[in-house]
Amino acid sequence: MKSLKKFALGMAVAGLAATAAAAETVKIAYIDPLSGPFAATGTNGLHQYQFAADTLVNERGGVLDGQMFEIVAFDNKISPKESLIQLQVAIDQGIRYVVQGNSSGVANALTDAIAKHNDRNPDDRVLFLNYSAVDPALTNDKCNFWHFRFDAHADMKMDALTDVIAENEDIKKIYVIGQDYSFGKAVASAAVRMLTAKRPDIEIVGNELHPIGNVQDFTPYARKVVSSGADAMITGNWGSDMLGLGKAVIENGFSGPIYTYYAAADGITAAFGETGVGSLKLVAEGGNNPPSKPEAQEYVRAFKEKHPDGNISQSRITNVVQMLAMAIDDAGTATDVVQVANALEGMEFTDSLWSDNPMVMRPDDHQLIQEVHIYGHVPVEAPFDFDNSGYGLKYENSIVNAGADLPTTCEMERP
Amino acid sequence: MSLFIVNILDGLVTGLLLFMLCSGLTLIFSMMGVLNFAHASFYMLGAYFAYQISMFTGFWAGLIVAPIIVGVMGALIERYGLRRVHQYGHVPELIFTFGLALLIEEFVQFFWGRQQVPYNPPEALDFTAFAIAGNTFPAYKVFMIFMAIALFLVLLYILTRTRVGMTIQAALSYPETVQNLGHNVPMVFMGVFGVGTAMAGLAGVIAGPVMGTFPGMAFTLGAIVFVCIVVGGLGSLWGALVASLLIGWMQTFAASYNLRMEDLLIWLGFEKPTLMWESAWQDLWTLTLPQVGPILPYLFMVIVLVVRPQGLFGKRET
Amino acid sequence: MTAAAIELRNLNKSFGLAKIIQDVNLEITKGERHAIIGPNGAGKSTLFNLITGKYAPTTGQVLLHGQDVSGKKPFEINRMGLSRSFQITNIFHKMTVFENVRCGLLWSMGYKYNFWTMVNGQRELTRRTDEILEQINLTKRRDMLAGALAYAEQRALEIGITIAGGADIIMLDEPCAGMSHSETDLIVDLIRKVTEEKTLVVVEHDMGVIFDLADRISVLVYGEIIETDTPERVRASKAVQEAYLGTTLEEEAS
Amino acid sequence: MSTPSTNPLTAGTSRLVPLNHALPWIIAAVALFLLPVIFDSRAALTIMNQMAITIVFALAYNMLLGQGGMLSFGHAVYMGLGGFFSMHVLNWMSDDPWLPLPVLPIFGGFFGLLFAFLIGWFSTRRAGTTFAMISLGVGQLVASLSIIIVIFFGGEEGISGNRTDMLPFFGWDFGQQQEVYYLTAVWLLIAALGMYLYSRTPMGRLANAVRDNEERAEFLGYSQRNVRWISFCASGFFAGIAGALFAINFEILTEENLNLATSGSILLVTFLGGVGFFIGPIIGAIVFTLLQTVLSLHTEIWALYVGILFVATVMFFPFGLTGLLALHVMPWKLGKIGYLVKPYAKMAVPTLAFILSTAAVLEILFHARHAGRGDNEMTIYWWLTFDSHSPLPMIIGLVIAGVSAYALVKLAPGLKAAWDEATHMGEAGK
Repeated sequence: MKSLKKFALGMAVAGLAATAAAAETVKIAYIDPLSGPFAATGTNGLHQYQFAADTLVNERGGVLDGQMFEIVAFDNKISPKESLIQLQVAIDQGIRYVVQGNSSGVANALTDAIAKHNDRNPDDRVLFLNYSAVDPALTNDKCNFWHFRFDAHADMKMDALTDVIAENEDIKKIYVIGQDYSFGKAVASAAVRMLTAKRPDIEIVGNELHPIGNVQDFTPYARKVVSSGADAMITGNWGSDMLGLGKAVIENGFSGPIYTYYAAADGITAAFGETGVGSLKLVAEGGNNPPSKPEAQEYVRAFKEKHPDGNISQSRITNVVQMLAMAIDDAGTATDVVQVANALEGMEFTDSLWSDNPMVMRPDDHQLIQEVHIYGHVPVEAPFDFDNSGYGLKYENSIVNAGADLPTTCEMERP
Repeated sequence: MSLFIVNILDGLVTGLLLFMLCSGLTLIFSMMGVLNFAHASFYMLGAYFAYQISMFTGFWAGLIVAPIIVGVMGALIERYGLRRVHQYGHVPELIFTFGLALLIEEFVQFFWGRQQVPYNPPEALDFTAFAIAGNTFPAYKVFMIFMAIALFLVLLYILTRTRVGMTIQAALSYPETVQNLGHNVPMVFMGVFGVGTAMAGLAGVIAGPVMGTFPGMAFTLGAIVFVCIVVGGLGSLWGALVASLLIGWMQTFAASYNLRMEDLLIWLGFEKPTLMWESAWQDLWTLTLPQVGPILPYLFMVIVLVVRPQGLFGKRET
Repeated sequence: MTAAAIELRNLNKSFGLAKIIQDVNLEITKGERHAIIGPNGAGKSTLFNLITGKYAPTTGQVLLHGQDVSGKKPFEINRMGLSRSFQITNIFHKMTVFENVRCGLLWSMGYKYNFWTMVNGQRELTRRTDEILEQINLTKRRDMLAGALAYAEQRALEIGITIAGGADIIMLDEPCAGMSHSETDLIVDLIRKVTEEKTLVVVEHDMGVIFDLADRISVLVYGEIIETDTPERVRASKAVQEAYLGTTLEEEAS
Repeated sequence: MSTPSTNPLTAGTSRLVPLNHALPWIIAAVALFLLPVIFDSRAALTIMNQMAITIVFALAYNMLLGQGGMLSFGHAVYMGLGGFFSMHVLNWMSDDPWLPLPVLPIFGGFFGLLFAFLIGWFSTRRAGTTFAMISLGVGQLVASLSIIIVIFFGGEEGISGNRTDMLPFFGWDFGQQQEVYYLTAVWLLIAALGMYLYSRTPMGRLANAVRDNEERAEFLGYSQRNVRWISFCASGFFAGIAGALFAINFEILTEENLNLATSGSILLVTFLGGVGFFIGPIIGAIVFTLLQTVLSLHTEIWALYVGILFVATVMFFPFGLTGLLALHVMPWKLGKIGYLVKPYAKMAVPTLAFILSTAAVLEILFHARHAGRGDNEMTIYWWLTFDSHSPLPMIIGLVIAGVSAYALVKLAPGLKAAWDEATHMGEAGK
């Protein structure tokens, strides 16, 4: 009966639900889109995780007494439903760490489900390491003890962005445009709020939302931006909405800076090419291109050697991997996630690759406080360019401890 | 006013592009009774083939060759796929084209990946044709307008001046007469399907550089094309033209003018809630026209179908 | 006196400019077997469709038992006790013969849009269905798919479905079309059997059938009734002969 | 007009059912009860729950497509709205619950029914293309509105709730997957039985009649529109139940539950299984869920395989996988199923070889095009490891595919002959 059970189990979940995690590896579930329209971003992220785990942890002897990191990929097809199914599969495999980043919708579903799961199943709790979903609510109203965010959230980035805009006396009029969903709205309201506070003289000449993923031709929007006489534009768009909007605006004669969150990599840099130079700005954490430290340059070279079509576009991934390794070592266990979470909470970390400024995992809301940069879209020599296009991102401004003074509404409940 | 004229032109580009797809779809539907769900997928294939060809020979060769490849593919799919399914009835046919659309999307991702590919307008057309009060109009869009009109004229000529065209036209109005085409019915079907898909392919070649060439391009456009031919009236070429232009302008103008529900509600005498974010009607109050722009065609279609199931210009119901 | 089963008053129907039915007046009394004849394209089917509610009249009225039904939907007219068959076999191809007939019985037995009783468990329904199957000699084919029946059997089934609901007015559109002589005889017997004490309106090309069945005959030519009378008188009528021989065709065509 | 709001469980069961009709249901109930004993992992339970929900939804969809002949491109609306409303009911009750969780699907069903009633009012007036296009338009409208009306739909993040907030049910608070599984399984049985029994009521039969010949049905006293409308409402009711089950299982509802992709995939599921059979959608849902959740763990191009399978099904087996199985009923009844064993056994090896080698060729192509440089080594079928960039594996794959295809073509007449033999007799005159 026992063997039949094993066999049947193996058949049902085809080999994956089988044996419990082997003791010598620490498995990390990577739950992100590997098929469908966002697979490019997901696949590239997976490669970055695998490379970071191999280079930064496993080649240096692993964690504890030589346990290796293993990144296990789960395709969530960017669907909340599929993410939750894959989460269960991951937990069954004895995985205790989940990383996810693409789509705040999925992150919301996951953090909610993980909190409930940990509540209901105290024996196999799970940590959620969010490396990219920037909805402010995740570390504010919806925060919980099991969730850690390694990216600066939308408001923090906007704080940095508006600091830079405030110093630019040439900007008198600004157009804010974004996708019609929570992130787009969060960006717009933060932009208006912070600009009014920092530069009351700037006129917001446009503040609008367009349907997400459903606009075939951005020309009418571009016409409005151009005729509004705006000196600069702010958008939180990503994917084909970013590309379509940016190209249409530039092609129709807009020459001011376009401040963005996501106008790089995954084909976008290549598609903008020369047109984007001088216009596109991007706010993000991470290193310069080429990075200042030789080991970071070496890291990028080695990655591009392995994944010639990939990009090191999310340098925070190395932070996730390194900080998790540190926390496991500090806690002395990889299986008791409460101890690991306690070690992560308040951890100060100095990155060996991209930045010299220490970052800290704020205990109040599990939000990483770090340096944020405003980048410009410019020609960059290989292999530090994106999409092998000869273009990439370079520092224009840096803001240390960006958004550290933004309050949080998080009321953390600890186990 | 000048912005209005620019919007008219922009809407015309969108509308004509839609019509390039609708005309082929209408031909196929009228002749064969098949609503080809995969029609926009052939549009996507056109763009991708043209991109691939343009990497070797430049844009212009792709303009000629890509639609031909797409047309041949379409004809082969008709011959070896659709014809087989035809015997089971119309619903399986529709479902077949639905599956085909899924398959083509997967196929495109398989070969070209999931990212947008850098398919760009030719250098020769990369300049500003004219500007109206600071609003530039790219030469490539002028080219698009001329291509669409040229295609329409060629189609019109074939339909009204050639023998095969007149037969097809007869079949447009009287589907039962298709049976009287003689022993060549299968050939005519294959030909019409091939030409229809080639036209979609041509639209893809032309639109790819402007609208972006990525695996999702078929999905976003496909449903709108359906809306056009249903609104225009199934089987009516003129209806398809009118509906395409209407929807092109509808989308352009909806995106261009920030009409706000707030203004309308105040005008109607409602009082604006002081604490908007606690009002149950917040989403209604903050609604703007651009937000609902893309769903207007669907709303339009539902209303047209409820009021006039045969469409604006349609003569027959299905 | 009781109202006529069917009464047509100044009935007109045009499709665009073409006037298909012109000023038709007709009374069919209860229990009568009435036939409508006429050359091809005379508008017989259109007249049928006007009476049964498939088309709405352009002008004029259709009265059923004295009640105006013009513009009513077919199902409403059916519920008033009128049932029809079709020139082209019109049955439920993917259902069994038994189910076909049963569908005809459902409304009249008061099931309406019932979705809470198991239809197979209804003994009375099954009994009456089997009874009708017996009448139309299809008991042996009870569980076959209707689409798989032979043509003549499908025609019989068509009549079976039509009469199943117990309507007191039965309208048959060319019930014998496309049948051999022996088959026609069987069908005519069948029709006579199942329409006893009912009002029957039949369109038919086969004159033998008409004169055999009908009490009265109306002759429809180019949308107008040129004669309504007993079979003997119609046979003798000059106008009818002319219409059928086509001598006055040119005049009528204008 | 009356609407199917009675509890489907009690529908028509007052009559004694013959054992041979009840037997499949008893087997199904026992199997559903025993399944979690065999598959006890959390993932297996989640996948089985997902399957059960898809089955209910697909069966509801087939009430339209298979039984009523209505092709809908927007049926996710009714499941989704049922789910959203159930979630709101759950949240509304969470502070002061007065009902246990297992009654929640009734609310889902009710709201699915309500919206089917409202939308059906205008969409069921016509069948065919008009109906299909209205369903597409309404589907797109509702999906887009769900992004715009944040206060109800929660935007793209959706709305979530906690199922353990409702009253405990005989000591179960439904925190554990297994408890949720039994809740889902019971509702699956109730819903499936309800839909089965519905198909055997006068309305169920009339849905078929209108599908086959709407004109004829009109002349039998039935308004085709009302028949379609009622079928549509019934389908909406059961889709709403599926939506509530979704809410219970995943505790979150998002735009995904309403959009065209979901509507399209349920069409795919139903057709794959076979629209002409009651169990068709059940088989379709099981196969599709396994493909989606299990195949996607093993290959990135799973959707390509699903697409190929779907198109091949439409082309070669328009009656779906169930239709394929049903073909064997006749030889079985004739006691001639044995005739088929030998040709099947002969075909088995080349078929398997053809499928595996074709998939291998696709995988090699995909790996060669998309894997990282230096990452030339690939493994297929768990033990075959080779260099995807060298031509040899590709050639081997192509050769095996070619040879097996040739063998299949050669063996086909033998199979056909065996078929003729096996189905001969008994079916006189056909």
